[in-house]
Amino acid sequence: MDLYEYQGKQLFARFGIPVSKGQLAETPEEARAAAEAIGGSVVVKAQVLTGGRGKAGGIKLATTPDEAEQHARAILGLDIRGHVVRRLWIESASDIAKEYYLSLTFDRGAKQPLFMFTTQGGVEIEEVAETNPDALVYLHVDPLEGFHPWQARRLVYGAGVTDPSEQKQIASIIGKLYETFVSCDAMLCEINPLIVTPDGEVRALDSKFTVDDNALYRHPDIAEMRDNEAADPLEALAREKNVTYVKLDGEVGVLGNGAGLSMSTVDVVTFAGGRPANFCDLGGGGDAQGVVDALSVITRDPQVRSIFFNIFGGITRCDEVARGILQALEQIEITAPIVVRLDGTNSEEGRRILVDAAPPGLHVEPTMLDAARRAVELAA
Amino acid sequence: MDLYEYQGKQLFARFGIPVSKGQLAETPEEARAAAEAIGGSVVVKAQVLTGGRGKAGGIKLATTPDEAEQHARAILGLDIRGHVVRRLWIESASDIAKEYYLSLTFDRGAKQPLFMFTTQGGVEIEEVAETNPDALVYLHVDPLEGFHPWQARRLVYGAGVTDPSEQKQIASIIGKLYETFVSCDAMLCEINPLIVTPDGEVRALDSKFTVDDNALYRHPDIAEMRDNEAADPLEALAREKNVTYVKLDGEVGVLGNGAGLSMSTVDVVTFAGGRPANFCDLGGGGDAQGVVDALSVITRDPQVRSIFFNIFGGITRCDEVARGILQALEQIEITAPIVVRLDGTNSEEGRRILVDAAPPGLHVEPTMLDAARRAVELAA
Amino acid sequence: MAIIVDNDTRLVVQGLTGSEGRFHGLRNRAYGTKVVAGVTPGKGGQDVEGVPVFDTVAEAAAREGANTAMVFVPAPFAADAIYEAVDAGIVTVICITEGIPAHEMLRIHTYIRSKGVTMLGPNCPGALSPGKANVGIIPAEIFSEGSIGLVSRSGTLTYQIGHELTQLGLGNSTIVGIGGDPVVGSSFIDVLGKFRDDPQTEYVVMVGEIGGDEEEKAAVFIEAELGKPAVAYIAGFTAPPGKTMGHAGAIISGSSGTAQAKKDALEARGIQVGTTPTETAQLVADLAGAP
Amino acid sequence: MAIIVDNDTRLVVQGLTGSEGRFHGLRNRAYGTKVVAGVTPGKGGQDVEGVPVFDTVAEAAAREGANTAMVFVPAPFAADAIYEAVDAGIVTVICITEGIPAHEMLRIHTYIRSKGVTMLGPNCPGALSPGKANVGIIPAEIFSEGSIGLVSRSGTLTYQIGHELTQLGLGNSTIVGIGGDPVVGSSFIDVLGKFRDDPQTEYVVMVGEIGGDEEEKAAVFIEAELGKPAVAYIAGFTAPPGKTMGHAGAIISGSSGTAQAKKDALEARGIQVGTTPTETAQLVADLAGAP
Repeated sequence: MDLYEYQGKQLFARFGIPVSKGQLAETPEEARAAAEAIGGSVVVKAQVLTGGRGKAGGIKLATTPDEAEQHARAILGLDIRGHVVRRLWIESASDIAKEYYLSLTFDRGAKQPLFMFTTQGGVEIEEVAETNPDALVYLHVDPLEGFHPWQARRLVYGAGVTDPSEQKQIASIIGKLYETFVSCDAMLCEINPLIVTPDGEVRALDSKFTVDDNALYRHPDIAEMRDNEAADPLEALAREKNVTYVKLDGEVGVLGNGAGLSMSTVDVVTFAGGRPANFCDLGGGGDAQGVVDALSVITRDPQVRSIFFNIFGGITRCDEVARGILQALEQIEITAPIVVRLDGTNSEEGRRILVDAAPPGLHVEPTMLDAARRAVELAA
Repeated sequence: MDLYEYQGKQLFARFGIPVSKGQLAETPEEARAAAEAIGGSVVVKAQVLTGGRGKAGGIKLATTPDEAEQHARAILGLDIRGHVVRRLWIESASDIAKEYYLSLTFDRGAKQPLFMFTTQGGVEIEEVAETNPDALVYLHVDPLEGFHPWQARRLVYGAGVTDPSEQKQIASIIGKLYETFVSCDAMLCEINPLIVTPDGEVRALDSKFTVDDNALYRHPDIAEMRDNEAADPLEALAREKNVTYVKLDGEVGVLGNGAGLSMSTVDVVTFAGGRPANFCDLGGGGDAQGVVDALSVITRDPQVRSIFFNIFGGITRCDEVARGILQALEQIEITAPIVVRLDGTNSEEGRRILVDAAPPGLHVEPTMLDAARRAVELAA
Repeated sequence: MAIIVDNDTRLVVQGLTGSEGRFHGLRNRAYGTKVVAGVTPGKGGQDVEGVPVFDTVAEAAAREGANTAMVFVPAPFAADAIYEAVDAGIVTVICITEGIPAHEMLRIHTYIRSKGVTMLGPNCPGALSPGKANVGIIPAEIFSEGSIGLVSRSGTLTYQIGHELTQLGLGNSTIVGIGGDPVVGSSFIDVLGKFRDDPQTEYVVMVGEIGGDEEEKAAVFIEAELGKPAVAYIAGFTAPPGKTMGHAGAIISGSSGTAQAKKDALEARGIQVGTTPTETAQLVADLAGAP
Repeated sequence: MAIIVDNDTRLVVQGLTGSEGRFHGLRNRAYGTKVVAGVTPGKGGQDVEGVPVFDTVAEAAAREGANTAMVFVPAPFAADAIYEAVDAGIVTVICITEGIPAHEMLRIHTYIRSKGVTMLGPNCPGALSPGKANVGIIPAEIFSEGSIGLVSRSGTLTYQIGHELTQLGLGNSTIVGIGGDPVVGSSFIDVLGKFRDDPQTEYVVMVGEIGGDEEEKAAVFIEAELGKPAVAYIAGFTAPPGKTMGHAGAIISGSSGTAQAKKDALEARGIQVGTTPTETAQLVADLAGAP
């Protein structure tokens, strides 16, 4: 789960990482009020779960509350890389002497948290890694041993920070970032830029923060930060119904059981010349109600012109899936034709149930490839 | 540093281990007031840093505030194994259905914290270990890996606790005890008895709590719990002057440099037929002022009849020690004769300084053994 | 031979008294796996159709000689169950439970390595050595005994490919699901190393998917050290970046972890990659010279 | 030969710019020890009489090939300094600092073992291999080169016994102070094992004191595995129970850790225990057939 800049900063602040004073605003009026409350110059920042806000005009300096309101009016509703701006973070403007970069990521390959730090901040880190790799200091942390202060020193001195007060402040922020990362079950905590003000104060000016979905159960406060309105409406509906669903761009609705098989099914539709409308995983134990729920999400997508059911029964029983399909056809209006392929546990019975009922527009195919081709044909 | 029962219980309570309601009292009147405030029957418990309070009459049940006051009057001033009672803990009386034992100790040999748990509580654990060893469950915790809930289960089920509510409460207390132990840098946390009330509530009825002196710098709140008045007055004085001093029973004041050499010096005095009055370690780098401070503590002991200075100079410079002795003789009235043995760094100069000054009652001897014999003779 | 589970496996099921643990534990026993014990705290002394239940894994190990644990306890308690198994001397842990926080798994991964423990999962279907033992939820009836080692991050996709192999007359030495989470106990390389040392295994099929770089690392290992013919399949060519595709670990982060990158890495090392499960099975059949 | 420190020692002094670190670091260099670097965070780029100072141990290791670290930083920062040295690849850590909390040392002890690092201290005088290297605060001038290995929990007591040996015409292979804290990096057995494997060492003297049971364990090792004649000394026969005698580790807890128990354990294994430092040195001289 990705967090907005302001949410990440709230978590930073909770662990003692210095951030600028700010307030959330959802209307131009709220932006004005926030600017008044904060006082002085403020920055009006679009809150979207994507990068490139600055270039898209989503970040503006305002010297007066009036100006803040005007900027807010302009930024709210902006479409930034497919994300519509609905929230603004109004923040006390900072004087910037230097821009550094600090992040802590979950390194799947090394199976350890990985710190990255450079004094070349304010730009995309990939750019620094390419053009000036020596300026980027990497450091892994042993997850059992945990963080030690020397690791902060290695990053700070390794990156060539020479000012003693900066060294001290950054070392402290590094320790707190580790605490934030572990305590919040984060997959990514990025501060870019980590600024130094002209009077030598170090502060996090931005945040990029991703939390492990599997750990949200133990962070109800973070789980509540999810902005359901920002998600694709179908994906939001799917989440509500506990259906694993990812919206894609095509016309063939896809439903498989198990993540791997479902991905493979989407691939096979593509290789057969079709365009999948979605990824949808019925899960390991899919019962009839699960089938109904999944179909109700898939068919809500107006682009869907055929539906491909690809089931390999293991724990999932194919007869149960067949019953679910028939039940769904009774409960939901489904106009798109459905192609079904059933194999594995109780597949014969499942096929028999479908063939016996023989609802209109339902096609049973013997193999995954045959079924994919048929579904693509039907969507054409 | 050993804590009183009530101090240990305060720390227990801080980490969520259930204890009875109670109040401290230093006078019979305070005991009455405490009993009134607590209400119902109370137990008046002598607070001393030794065991055997019960047998010595240091723990009494009082059903009324009057009775509490009477008991307090009787217990205050009691001498329990050489400890005079100056504080009382007035605690709500508990009905006891069962008495268990739970402790977490710092196992130097295994280099790991060690849990011990048994349902045979309320008696000395050494007794259980001897008479009923199978009833005692041991479990080490890897200090890097830390505590895991399964360890609590292993203790609880291993000891044969069968009541589900007890299992749950004790498992929770075990986890909290580990947290207490590590968070407080404890060397010992013992709950004996850990009681179960007739309505099935589990509570710590006593506490034995020792904290690592070397870690007190990071626990100022615990460091403040030290009762300087309870210590031997000479040891308290020594602590104040930063002198490493342990009071013993004899007549030969001993002063060495380094813990091992000082212990060896005490031993040699004994083997030479004398009785050492104290252990005193000048430390590794002893300067003249250190010598003055140490002598001022040692000579405060009226039993001291001779003083044995045993210095092997390494970092410690013998000339500096010699100057310290002369300085002390000027500043403090020292009537006991002093026997000095100097070897190692600058020992020749040190001896020369002493021989040149030749103050009355000061004897320089060539070896540790010679010096010990001389000091013993002089004390006779 | 076979790997990870076999006739020497003595299984303790952590969570045997739960509905899933019971269903699959008994199913594993029906297959012939030696299911010697269950563990459910507080239910020690009970039994599940004759399988004795203990309060702790230590007891199950001491009393029934359990050497392998299958973890079926809910995610919030699963990490503790894994530590318990390891500390009780269990040498193989197979965690079916999904949803263990990734940070927990970082610590567990580090810990089990230091103890020399083999772990599959979390979020894995388990391991099946046809004719010997089945530990987990793999439907054994699809597979037959043979010389092909199969290792996969996915359950149903594995069944699909196994099914196609069976239809081509090919059998398996062991089918291993390593799990679909970002951090799992065993990497592809760990399992490939075991297949290398297993005389029964003559060919290897690796079934990967988007996310991470384990397939890329495995490609290097296969070329340099496996010493047996191998074929691969990768799922997720059409997955969009930044979206979790069912498995917590199946996510393209930025530009890393794509199916194409994995395919390229494998092919660069001379390893054939099937585009569909059917084609993949056929590639194995061609190698193995099956009918 | 000799053990722990020798001509191959390349020493980095953590806390070289402090007064004690400077004094002893330079003293060690004057003795002939290769003192290649110092580390003081924030003072990188300076030097102490020609010894370059770095901000981190990693730099000292990379730039000057340091393989041994001497820790002179204050107790609250010493644990971190030890971890830093270990993680920078230092293989021998000698911690002079005293007062490190015992719980920190539990973790460090567990950690260094897993990394194969040799550690002396905390609260130790260091190690001296006469004629080769001196790392720590042992006054080298008292000792001469020879065949007697000396291991001790105490500094000055070691000097006393070393002094008596020298007066009897006997020299040392290495003098090792393991430290007086309850948990130290190396036990007597660890050091005795090194003496066993050291051809220069022909006889061993072990100087123990009250507290813990390392001397008892060492007695078993000496009898079973040392294979060289050994003599022991124990300090603290007259120490009262429950009192810390100067060293944090020198405390009789209940009835365990007494000098008498240690003496009995040693004598039961056939190891002679001297009653005074003088007698102990004489026992060695008798064994070694010195004049």
